[in-house]
Amino acid sequence: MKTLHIQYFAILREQRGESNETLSTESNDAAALYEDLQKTHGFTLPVDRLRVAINGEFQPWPAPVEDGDELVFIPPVAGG
Amino acid sequence: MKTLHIQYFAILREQRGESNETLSTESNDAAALYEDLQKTHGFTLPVDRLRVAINGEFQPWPAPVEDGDELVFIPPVAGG
Amino acid sequence: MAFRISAEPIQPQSQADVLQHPAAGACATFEGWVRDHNEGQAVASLEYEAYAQLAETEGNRIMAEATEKFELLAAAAVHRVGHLQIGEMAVWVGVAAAHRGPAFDACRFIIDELKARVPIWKKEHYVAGASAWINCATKGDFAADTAPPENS
Amino acid sequence: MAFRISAEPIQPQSQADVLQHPAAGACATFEGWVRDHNEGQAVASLEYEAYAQLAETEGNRIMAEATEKFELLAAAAVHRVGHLQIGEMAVWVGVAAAHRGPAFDACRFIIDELKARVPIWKKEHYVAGASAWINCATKGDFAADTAPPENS
Repeated sequence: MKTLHIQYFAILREQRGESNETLSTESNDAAALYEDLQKTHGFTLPVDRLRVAINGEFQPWPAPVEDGDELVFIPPVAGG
Repeated sequence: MKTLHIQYFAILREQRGESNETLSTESNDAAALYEDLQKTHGFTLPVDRLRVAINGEFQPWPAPVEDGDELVFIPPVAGG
Repeated sequence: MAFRISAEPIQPQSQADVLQHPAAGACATFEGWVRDHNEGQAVASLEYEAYAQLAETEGNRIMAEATEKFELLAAAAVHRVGHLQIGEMAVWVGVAAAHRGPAFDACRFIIDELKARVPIWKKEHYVAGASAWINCATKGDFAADTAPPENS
Repeated sequence: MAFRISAEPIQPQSQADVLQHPAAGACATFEGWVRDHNEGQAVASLEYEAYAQLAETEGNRIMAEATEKFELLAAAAVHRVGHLQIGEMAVWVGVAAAHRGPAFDACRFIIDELKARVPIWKKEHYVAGASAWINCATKGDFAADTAPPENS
């Protein structure tokens, strides 16, 4: 089991109803974790429309995770 | 004979030593007039590097002139 | 050559001051403003949210790329977060270069890359009452929280 | 949609105020600054002179062309005349449009056309003491009043 810290922004924050959470998971990568969370929380965006950042940096999917990592799932951006 | 009013700017003003003058001429167009003035005052720019404005509007060469016209010979511009 | 996220209104003049450089002959700026419509819908206001830490990292990476690619003498950019009204400035980009060609090209490169890469999100609030996170649709054009009426 | 000649220093913020428009999502500006070098020579200052009446007529014609060509919501430009020091603003152009593509394109169109068509002249004063009316050379690159030294 790994302990992971997740921050949610924008549409994911609203759909999750929280800005962040700490959870324990058996998932080995961020992609698998997102797909679990998507079922639980009803996130509308499929994983292939997201990017992921781990410990403050973008990482390519499937993005292996380690105990203590800080994850942010990044919905399609829309600055400007 | 026509009476014409000429304004000089930039390099032509400096080479003429005046900002404007009124003169009488037998020239029928601005191109011929410039070539006369060029000889008298030693203007370095040939007529084909100038444009001319008559009564506040650009006119294509040779630019016929009439009594009382206001002429400006326009050296290559360099705004910005 | 800095990009930053600001929760306060952007002051373009104080931003522009950092661009001064004696070898600079050209300064190009871009401002993104909240406009009163999008894709045919009347917009009442916009909310911007950022993952600030990564936004600043990625934004500064873009500034560095632009500086190298276009031989800039100075560059700065700032993106607003929070709830903005029509006419408010959402983003400001300014660059200085010796000549205008690179200045325009760099300014455009920066705003294009900021929009494409930096983790900032925009929620439109429509005059008709609905709202939507832009680019987050899973069907149609919008990921509407509530479906916007067709004639708004 | 106005172009004007100014003998006073340009105040960009007061210029920019005229660009405000509720449908505008993009504002692009260009500023031309007096830089400390040109074509390899160290520049001390610049003198700008205009045939103001025709400059404003032709400048406004350019603004109208840009407004039509790029569907601008607002546009303004001002060109300074007089003796300017390094870092001073010689020209300011600002446009507002719904989207950034037309805003950048229009801003660039305006400055390109202003430089090409408007009767404004520039005399460079070099650090080495010579001076030259730009673009008025009859041989070589400059119409020097006094030949600038080669190594300045």
